[in-house]
Amino acid sequence: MKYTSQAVAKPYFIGAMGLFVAQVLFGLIMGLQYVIGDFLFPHIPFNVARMVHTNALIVWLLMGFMGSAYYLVPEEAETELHSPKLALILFWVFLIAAALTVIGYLAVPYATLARITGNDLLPTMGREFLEQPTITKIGIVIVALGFLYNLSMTFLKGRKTAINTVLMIGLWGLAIFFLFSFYNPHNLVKDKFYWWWVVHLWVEGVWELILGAILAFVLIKVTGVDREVIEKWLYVIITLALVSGMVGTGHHYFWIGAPEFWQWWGSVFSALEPVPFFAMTLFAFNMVNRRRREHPNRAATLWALGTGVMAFLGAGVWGFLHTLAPVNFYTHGTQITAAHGHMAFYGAYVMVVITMISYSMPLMRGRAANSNKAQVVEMWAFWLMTVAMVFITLFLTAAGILQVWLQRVSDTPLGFMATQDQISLFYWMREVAGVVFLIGVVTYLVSFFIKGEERAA
Amino acid sequence: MTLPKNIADRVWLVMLAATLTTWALGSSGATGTWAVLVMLGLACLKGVLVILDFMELRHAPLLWRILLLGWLTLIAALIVLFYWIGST
Amino acid sequence: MSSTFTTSAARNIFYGGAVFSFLLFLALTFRTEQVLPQRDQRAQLDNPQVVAGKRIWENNNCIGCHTLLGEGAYFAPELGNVYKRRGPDFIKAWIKGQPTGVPGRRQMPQFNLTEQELDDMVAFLKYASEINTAKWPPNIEG
Amino acid sequence: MDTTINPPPATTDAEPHLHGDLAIWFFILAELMAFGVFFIAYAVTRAYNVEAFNAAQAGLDRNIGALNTILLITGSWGVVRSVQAARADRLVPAVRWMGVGLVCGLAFLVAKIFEYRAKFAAGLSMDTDTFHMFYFSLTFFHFMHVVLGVCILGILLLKLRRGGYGSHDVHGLETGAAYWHMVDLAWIVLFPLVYVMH
Repeated sequence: MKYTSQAVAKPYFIGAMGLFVAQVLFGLIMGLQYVIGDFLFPHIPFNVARMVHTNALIVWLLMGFMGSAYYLVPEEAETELHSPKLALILFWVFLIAAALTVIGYLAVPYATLARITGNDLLPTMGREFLEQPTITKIGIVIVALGFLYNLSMTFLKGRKTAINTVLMIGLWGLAIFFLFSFYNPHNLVKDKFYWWWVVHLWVEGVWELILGAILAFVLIKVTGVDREVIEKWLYVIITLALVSGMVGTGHHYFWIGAPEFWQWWGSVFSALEPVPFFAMTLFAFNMVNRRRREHPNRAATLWALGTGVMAFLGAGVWGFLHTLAPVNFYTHGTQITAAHGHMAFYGAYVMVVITMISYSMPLMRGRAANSNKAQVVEMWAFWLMTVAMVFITLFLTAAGILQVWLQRVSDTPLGFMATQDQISLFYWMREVAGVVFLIGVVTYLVSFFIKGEERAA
Repeated sequence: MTLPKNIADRVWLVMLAATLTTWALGSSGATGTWAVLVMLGLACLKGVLVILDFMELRHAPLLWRILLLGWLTLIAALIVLFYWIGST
Repeated sequence: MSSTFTTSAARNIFYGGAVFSFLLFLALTFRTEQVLPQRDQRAQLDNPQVVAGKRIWENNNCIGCHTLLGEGAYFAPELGNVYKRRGPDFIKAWIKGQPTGVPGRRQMPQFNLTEQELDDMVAFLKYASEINTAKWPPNIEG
Repeated sequence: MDTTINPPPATTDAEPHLHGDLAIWFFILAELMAFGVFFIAYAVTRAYNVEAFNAAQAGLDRNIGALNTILLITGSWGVVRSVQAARADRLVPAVRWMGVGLVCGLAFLVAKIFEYRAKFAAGLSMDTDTFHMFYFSLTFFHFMHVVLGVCILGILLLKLRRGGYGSHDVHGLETGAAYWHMVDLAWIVLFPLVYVMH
């Protein structure tokens, strides 16, 4: 950690981990509600638990990206952060806004929350992942602008590197596409069409730039391979990501009323979306094999390699599974989508934030890496979480295949609830895997508090 | 007609001829399996010339020749296959 | 492999490829906006009930459990074609009758909608069911 | 058919060398994959409704298609000659040949716009029927590539005029040329497939 102002990343990472635990807990609640329908009803109905689960995920990933950026940009730009004070203020604003929103979800019925937060003035609530009250959305925009101002000033006055450039493009893109969440037309088709400009162009567009930049930064530090090689590959990978991801948005436009040419464009381009993740995995393993130093933080290296593999599996393979229009016709809106969602989010974005935390936390606490004992526990956490997530995905995929067969493909289709009863076995198994995942998360958090022989900073 | 010295010129002339032939075949309303094969053959010829001489992969590592010529062969083969399926 | 691989070329290709893809996407979006009027039943939006119904759908976070045209939560049935599957009266009776209280069954909260709001919701679901979704879902079960 | 009608390779070094930046070759492969998938999708869909495709295809203007093919081939040829001239430090011919490439590219765009206007005037569009969906999708996807190609050739031309390229450095020129040849290669397959074969 070359610059003292990089330490401002620590609260962001701690906040991110806190929300991560909350997200997993509410995930477990929902998992149980899938099999015991009235669990915690009416106190926490399913839709409320889901809002907390999905919103907590997005907020803690954003916090993770912000923390990573606050750590990475000064070091890359070789200059102190423009204003650490502003960064801390924005952290508390963001955390409090998120906390208030979650309390709002839990304390009052959603319709009441909409009324008391004046949603009618500028209605943006009630859409998946964008359930936050309009005032919270405005708060997010303010925090994002402050964050981007702070980083851009740092970026402009320091050394320009490809990693910083790509990260800043990704973060500015993230803020700009979020503005589409304020567009909520009466026309349902246009509402959904531009809703995807927030969701898809985030996770299969600009977030892949952020993912690439963070992974490249960690790989340079961990492998010692010279910057030139890694930055060339970074540009190739993110170009593949944008070229395939941009028009790849079409795979969401098959069945929502958009013209039918999207079925061809969406299928062709989204079929190419696994290519950047495959290139990223190749790139990560290649760099680690050609490493020129043995970095003491082996856990961070494991997370970085894991990110490549799981991103390719979750986002690439499981995405391709149901991205072609003729297949998607049957799997659209089934558990197959949920399976892809889980492993893609975990493999691509959860793991890259954890990679950055694993790499930078020891440095912010004054040592190159945690003790050997702590790293072993951390690696246990890696395998517990990753294997548990693979099983969650496998169980949901099995549930999805059976659901597609029973409810969509068979000549005598079952109703929705009848089908759900048939696949409840997989929901039970998914819940067990979810508990194992929580154990993995707790193990990961514990690994930060395990003492052992100190390593030189 | 002496062949022009520069390889690029010769390749250009061959490709012009191939294009005009394809155009003539098309205008004459040629259809059926043989017409498809001839046109695809001409397209492949042009493709090979572009890959080897215009893109200068003739002097490039073998891998790149395999990749691009492989792409051209695969596409042509699949097109013939599906045109054959269409015609039965 | 003897070939030069420069960062400047990779960066220029990134900028070129990104702009190219975005323009291509904008062109397809422009084309979509031209064709949408023939597919999205926008005439029904003149009926204030449909507009009010969409607001009620949003304010009660129905998307938190249901899918609409296949998008949303997978906890409860698809409602994009429920108007065709069940008809208006069933929908109103079902919403009024919730929660069922059957032990162990998935529960839908009671939203205390007025008669007018129920009619608005039905109008919105009718509108949603008539959008041209390229023959999706595969069958009436949705 | 003997296609090896060439004198010893222009570049003296015998060791195999890829011309143009490796990054552009990654994207030539990616683009060819995208075009390839589109071509196969066209062929597969046609196999299942041959009459409809043949009927709709009859309405296409084969002459403009052929003209465009000739334009692109000539454009590619011009760019090859330009690269050869630049390698030999004959900068004035290099600029002139690049001009040929650029003009052919622009002519292609103009011809294509006229063709599209005629189609739109006839009330045809991407949503008329499956054939026209493929026709417009494929040709428009290629059209955008030619637009980008013309921009690239324009930049190369300007840099050539400023003496940016020569025997000391043809790297950027070769990279742009490789991309332009890929655009030509894609059209070479697209033209017979969509315009002629039935």
